[in-house]
Amino acid sequence: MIEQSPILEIRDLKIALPEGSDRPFALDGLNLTVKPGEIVCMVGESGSGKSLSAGAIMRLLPEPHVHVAGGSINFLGEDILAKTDREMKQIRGNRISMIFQEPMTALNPQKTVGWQIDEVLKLHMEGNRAARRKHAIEMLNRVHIPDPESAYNAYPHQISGGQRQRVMIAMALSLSPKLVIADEPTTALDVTTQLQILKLIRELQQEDGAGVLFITHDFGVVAEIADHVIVLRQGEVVEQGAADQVLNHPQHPYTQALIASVPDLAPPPPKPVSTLPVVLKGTGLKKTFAAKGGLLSGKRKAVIAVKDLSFELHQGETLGVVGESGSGKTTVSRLVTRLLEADAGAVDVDGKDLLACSPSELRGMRKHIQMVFQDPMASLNPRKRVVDLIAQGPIVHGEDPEKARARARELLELVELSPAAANRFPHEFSGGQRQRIGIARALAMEPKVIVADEPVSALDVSVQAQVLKLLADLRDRMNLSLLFVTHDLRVAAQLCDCIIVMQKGEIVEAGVTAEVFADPKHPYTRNLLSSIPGRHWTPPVRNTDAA
Amino acid sequence: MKKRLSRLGLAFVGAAALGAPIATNAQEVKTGGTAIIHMISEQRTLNPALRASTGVYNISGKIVEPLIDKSYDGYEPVLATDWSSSEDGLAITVNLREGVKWHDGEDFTCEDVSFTAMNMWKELLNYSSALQSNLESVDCPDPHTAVFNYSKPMPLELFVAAMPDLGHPMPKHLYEGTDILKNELNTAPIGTGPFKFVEYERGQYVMAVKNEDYWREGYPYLDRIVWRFIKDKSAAAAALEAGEVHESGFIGVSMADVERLSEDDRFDVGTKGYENNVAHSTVEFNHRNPILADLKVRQAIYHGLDIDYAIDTIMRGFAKPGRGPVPSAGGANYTDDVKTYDYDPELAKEMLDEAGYPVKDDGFRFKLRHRPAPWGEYTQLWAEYFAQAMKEIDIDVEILTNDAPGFLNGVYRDHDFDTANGWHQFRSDPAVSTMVWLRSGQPNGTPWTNQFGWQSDEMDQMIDDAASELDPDKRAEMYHEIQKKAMEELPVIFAIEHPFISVTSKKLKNHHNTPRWNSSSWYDLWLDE
Amino acid sequence: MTVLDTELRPPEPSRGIVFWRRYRRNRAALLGLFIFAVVVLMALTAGFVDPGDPLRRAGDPLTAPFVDMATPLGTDQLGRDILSGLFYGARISLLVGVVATLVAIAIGVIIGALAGYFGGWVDDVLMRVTEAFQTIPNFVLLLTLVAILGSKIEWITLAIGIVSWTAPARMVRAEFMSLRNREFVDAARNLGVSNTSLIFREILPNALPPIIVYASVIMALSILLESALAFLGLGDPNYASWGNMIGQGRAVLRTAWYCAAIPGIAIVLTVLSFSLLGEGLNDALNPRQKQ
Amino acid sequence: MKLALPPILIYSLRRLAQAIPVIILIMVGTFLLLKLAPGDTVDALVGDMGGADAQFIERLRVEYGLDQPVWVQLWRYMEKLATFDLGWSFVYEQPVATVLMDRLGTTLLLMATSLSIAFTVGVALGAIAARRAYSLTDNVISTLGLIFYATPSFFLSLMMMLLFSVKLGWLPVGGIKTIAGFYTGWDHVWDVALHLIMPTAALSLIYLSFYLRLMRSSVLQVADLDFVRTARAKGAGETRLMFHHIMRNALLPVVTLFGLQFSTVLGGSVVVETIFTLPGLGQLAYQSVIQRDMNTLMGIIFLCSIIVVVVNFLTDLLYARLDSRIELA
Repeated sequence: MIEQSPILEIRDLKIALPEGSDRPFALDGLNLTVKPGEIVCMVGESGSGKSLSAGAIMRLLPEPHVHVAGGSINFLGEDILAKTDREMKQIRGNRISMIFQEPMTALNPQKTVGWQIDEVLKLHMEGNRAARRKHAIEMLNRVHIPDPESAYNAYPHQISGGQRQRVMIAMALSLSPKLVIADEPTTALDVTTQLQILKLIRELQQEDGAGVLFITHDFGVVAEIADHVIVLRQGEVVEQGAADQVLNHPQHPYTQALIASVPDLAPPPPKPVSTLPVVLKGTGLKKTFAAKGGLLSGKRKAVIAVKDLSFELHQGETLGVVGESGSGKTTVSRLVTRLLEADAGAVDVDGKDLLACSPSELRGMRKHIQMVFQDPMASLNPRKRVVDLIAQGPIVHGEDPEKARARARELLELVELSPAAANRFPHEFSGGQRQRIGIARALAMEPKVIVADEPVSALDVSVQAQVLKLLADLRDRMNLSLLFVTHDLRVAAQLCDCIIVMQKGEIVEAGVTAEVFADPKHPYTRNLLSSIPGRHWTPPVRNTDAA
Repeated sequence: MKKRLSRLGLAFVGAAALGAPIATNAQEVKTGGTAIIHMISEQRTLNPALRASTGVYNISGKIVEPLIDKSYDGYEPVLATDWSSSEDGLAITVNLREGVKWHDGEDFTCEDVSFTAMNMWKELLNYSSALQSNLESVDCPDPHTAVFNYSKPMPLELFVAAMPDLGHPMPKHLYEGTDILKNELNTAPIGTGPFKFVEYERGQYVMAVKNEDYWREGYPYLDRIVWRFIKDKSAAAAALEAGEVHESGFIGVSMADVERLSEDDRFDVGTKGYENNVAHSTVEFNHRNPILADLKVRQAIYHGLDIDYAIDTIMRGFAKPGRGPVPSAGGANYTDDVKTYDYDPELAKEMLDEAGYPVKDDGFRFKLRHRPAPWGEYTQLWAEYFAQAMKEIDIDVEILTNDAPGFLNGVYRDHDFDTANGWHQFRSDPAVSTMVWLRSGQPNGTPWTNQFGWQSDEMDQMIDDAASELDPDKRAEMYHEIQKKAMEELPVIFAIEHPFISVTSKKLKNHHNTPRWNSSSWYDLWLDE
Repeated sequence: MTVLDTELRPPEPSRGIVFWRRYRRNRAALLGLFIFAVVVLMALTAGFVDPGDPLRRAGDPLTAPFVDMATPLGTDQLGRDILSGLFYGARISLLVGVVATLVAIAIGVIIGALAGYFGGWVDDVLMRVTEAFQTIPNFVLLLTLVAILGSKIEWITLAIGIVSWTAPARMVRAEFMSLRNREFVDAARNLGVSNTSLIFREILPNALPPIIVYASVIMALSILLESALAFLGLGDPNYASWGNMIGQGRAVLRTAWYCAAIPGIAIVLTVLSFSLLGEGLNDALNPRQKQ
Repeated sequence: MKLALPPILIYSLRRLAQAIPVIILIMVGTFLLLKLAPGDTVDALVGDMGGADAQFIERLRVEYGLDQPVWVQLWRYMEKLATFDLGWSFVYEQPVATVLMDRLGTTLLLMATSLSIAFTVGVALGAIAARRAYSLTDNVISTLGLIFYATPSFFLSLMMMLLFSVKLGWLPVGGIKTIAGFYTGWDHVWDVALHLIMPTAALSLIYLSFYLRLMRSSVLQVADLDFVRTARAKGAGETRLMFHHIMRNALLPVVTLFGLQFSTVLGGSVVVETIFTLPGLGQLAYQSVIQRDMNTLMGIIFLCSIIVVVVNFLTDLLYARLDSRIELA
């Protein structure tokens, strides 16, 4: 390959944060080069400063609070930082374009898809309406949108999430920019869609020969798409190099640790089929939601969330419920805890049907089945101290408050938090710590079953690993029975003895995890498994434990 | 204080000089123009034979004429030319003016008078239905003679005195056979007056234009009169100053503005023209309360009120102390030879102590629940002054503010009050107005009557005798006695006598030249523009 | 991995301190707080400044300000001291503002919480009632209530509260609707917590911040409503209130402007302070909207 | 949708079905409430007349049906209302419908001008303030907004009247037109406009400040949203951002407020109409309360409910028009 002149060259970039932040620079000394036809992945956990670098290149930092404090950004040999606002407007969308994470919010909800693509063209292209329309539809075609004509006239909410991201890509690439900055473009998407979008980006980029700066936190995605990798931590580059080099031979301990945190796709060896008693049994569960109709249509359409679901969970076992968004897996977690009323079916906890309980019986039964929630921000009442949060359940069930609090402090230690945490409020903790508090709260009730609804999906990968490890440890030590709901097959592979794969409210496949992974029967399961980003990449052998 | 008090006298003199038609002869009369008159309240009905109220006369008096009006020289024939009574007082004969036409061109005849008297005055007109309760029939021996037949003697003086307000004939041919109360003419009257009704925009204005066929030759001078309803007194003052309104009567602007505008040489400010419309600001007692049933307490309260101060601050000097149920404007029926109660808080305190109401631990002797009439600024201020003054003599007063129905109901039906204040208008003759304050046996729920639980057989007898006495001199003597007794026994304190005040642009000429000017026909009013 | 996730961050300062730090960033809000403090101080010290009855005759009627030092801000038509009225009026205005707001918030919280928490037919019924209240012009309803109850200050305050609850009810309902499905509520429910506890212990404290901010609006509007009533002559004459002072002062507006203007300015400043206070509270309680 | 009716019609019918119980609730509630008040319309009428004798008062009560038990009166009223007969006003001696129609025009004119001025100016100033957030312009606009908000409308009215009518003589003191002016055509329009300037200002300023403040925070909030960042990344300028991306989204909460406030404005117009002697519904409502003119007040409330229902319906449609996420079909 002929050595081409770089499209983007960043030298020693420093971005200053406002006074009073936890560190003076969001980015401190970033060096980076993007060549034509190359995909450069910038990887880092939240707070690493990776998104701000994109802002700096586009000159869209929230100035003056956050501003470039030093270094240079050269785009096609010209100094971006020296451009006037007017000149920047010409560059944005035209020669440098951006794809954002959340396609729902990144598109204006009030304008049609066509209008929004047309806006870029109108801003940067000569030519009349008809020509622009033609071009836009051509672009929609290129991103493989099924019916470009009708998509052109559709509003963003009328098309699916994956299509929205395709629209974003069409918009970004419509003027064949030299540089495309993709900021976590697939994070909000389901795994199967994610793969398609990644392929699309790769495909288009190769056609146009544009350089891509791809920002992500997911090593799987990196493995899928990157030519070159830069690892950021707290605004500093810890390592960069060719993708193969970084992924398979990480040098820096941080990179090593990060990669080590990526759950292995290899499931645990199958346990012998449990002979222990069934602690949780769902039979014929059914739930239909009345979706709100439009403003003018009075009738509400019914959406079936779960139809005829049955399963069994043995003591000491971990049962994974896996599926994409809309598969009904979260509804399952709410049905078995009776946080949602099922339309039909039974949930036997310890031999008693939870769904048939009267309200007062139910309150008593609740201590047997506890839950760990998805969102560590939302699942702890922000107005309560940690000790009260953990002790609340036992107190409600008649435990002496003093004893309950003492026990709460012990539980904090069990989830590896300092007892000093007891008197703090939830907002003083990190996400992972909050999730630990959530686990302690569930444990305080000494339940028979714990239902965990996506407990690690909101966490950074390294924290995720630690929380998973804690869960696994506790499960083994305390012989817990877990119903584990997740969208992440890697996580499921690591933790679950058995899994249920759900699609559109139905179980398409169920079985021992290792067997399902090794030999998926259902096409959907196969599709899911083959969409896992970086499935061909096996993280290097863990030479360090996750610590 | 003394200086201010003298204003009342001056105002009368000044206005009298200005008001006399002869005095303005120096200036040549101009014809044409539109006079714009401020109205503070809106009566909504414009039929003076259905509703006796100055608010109605103020407008419809120009459109509908009474049989008899009042002038400074006495009673003035309008639609009647002369009147007489039979010896026994059972028949009153009224001769009617000939050649008078209704605004729709029909002739005015005795049939109209007879119809109106029997169907409206006797049946439907407030105040009049009591007055005419003994009216048996009105005969029409010829088209221009009406004979009123009574079952009990009717003093001619009383009949005549009532006529300016309660004697408006309405056209029979337009009312006969209709539901009188719902007849559209009640809000679009047809009369015989110098102005013809044009339109009534509710909440905004009423307009009337010159009647070209008016029976007084050469009148009226004005082309048009417009009455504008402006509820807000400050806005009304502003309208006067901006020249958008020529006259505001019945204290249509705040007292402070009255005082201010009286120093403005664009305006005539005075009480002239209201001699027939004098009112009393009162303090009313609920005699069912044993404390207030004690005459000494009532007298002490009177001694505790600094009437001169109140006149000075609240009425800005445009008033004088009251001397009982008949005001000084009441002519021969008035006397000032009555017991009076000077402001003397120390004496008041002594009297209260004597009456057995010493100051208690909370600093007060007793507490009064006081209901003020919601008739605007000065009844409100008078109530607050009352509370202020009572506290000086260690009586606690709690003021209970309500709107009009709430007030009337609270005082006159439920009797749920200790003291109340308001004002009541004197209607030229005590028999048809203030006597109801003293006469017992008034049906419950009748406003502005004796609902105070005060009863005196002697007083009742005196009132009844005076009402049916045919000899004017004797009658006057009887009313003097009633006044004296009322001032001694104080069933009600007639604290302040105040005529109404008008603010008039000097562009208006011949204004306030009769004792009930705002209600009169204004045929000779003209505008110097 | 160099940092263990289980390590605690240094403890944060107490809520009060954080609140104050956020609050004081807004300089206008500080001004609001200052004016508010002055008004409160006036209300508290009224008895020291003028130990007598503020409605008594204190001097010649309509003395201009700064003429007689016994009545430094002048007197009204009945010779009442305006300064003393201003101080005692602060009491009434604050009382009306605070109590009416409490009434409105209390009704609003109960209705909104029940509607938002239970949803379904409870919500439907309660929202129809709310709509009915919202449809009747609130000032007309207020006039009607005052006509019924009479112009006692207690009744006026209650009536103002009764006509002001719909907006907080809707806010509480919206907050409850969004909070009732939050995970922490599910978590508490899953612990076996009763509905009453869920409503009042779990959800309500979290629904309060926007309501507290809105309380400043109700407080301001209550004072304006009271003064409008007084302006129409429906105030309680047994107390010195700013509204009454304006209501009566406007009769002498052209000759003795100070009778209406001084309490008028007091109202403007007080309402202004509530409004600024509300903005400061908003900054401090809902820090998402940052500067 | 199985029925062949156009969706908008179905939606209207559904809204109507929702509105009817609310309106019935309002009417019954108001009726009973007003019956709690001491005194009745006869008291008020007699008070207005300056008194009347006992038979007269008794006769009026029978005539007006006030001698009947409350439930009978209510039933009679609701029966009539069901046929859209609003009854007779004993105070105005006219059918209530006539009384209301006389006033409706003025009130609608006043409310429409006030609200549209408050809305447009408030929205414009709010948007400007938000775009120049924390600058001098913003501070001036925000301070003005606060002062508008804090000044009681009657105080403002009196001050304006003093300045513009009495001192400067520019504007008429009150009323809706020059009474003996007999203007026609454009002269009439101009005349009415002159009369409406001060009342409109007095009524609109507080709402203007509401809209201003709401719009300002709404714009600030929307400007932080992702799609604005997207548009910026497309190279759109600030003006374009404002008009094409921020404005429409930021208007949504303001439109909601607009719908909610309509009846509040009617209440607020009581004072303004009283001061400026505008013959509108607000003043009529106040008078009806203190006159205990049941039928008229009930008529106003009824009319007002209908207006509110219609306005809310229209704001919903407008909202749907503004927010493409809400499906019209």
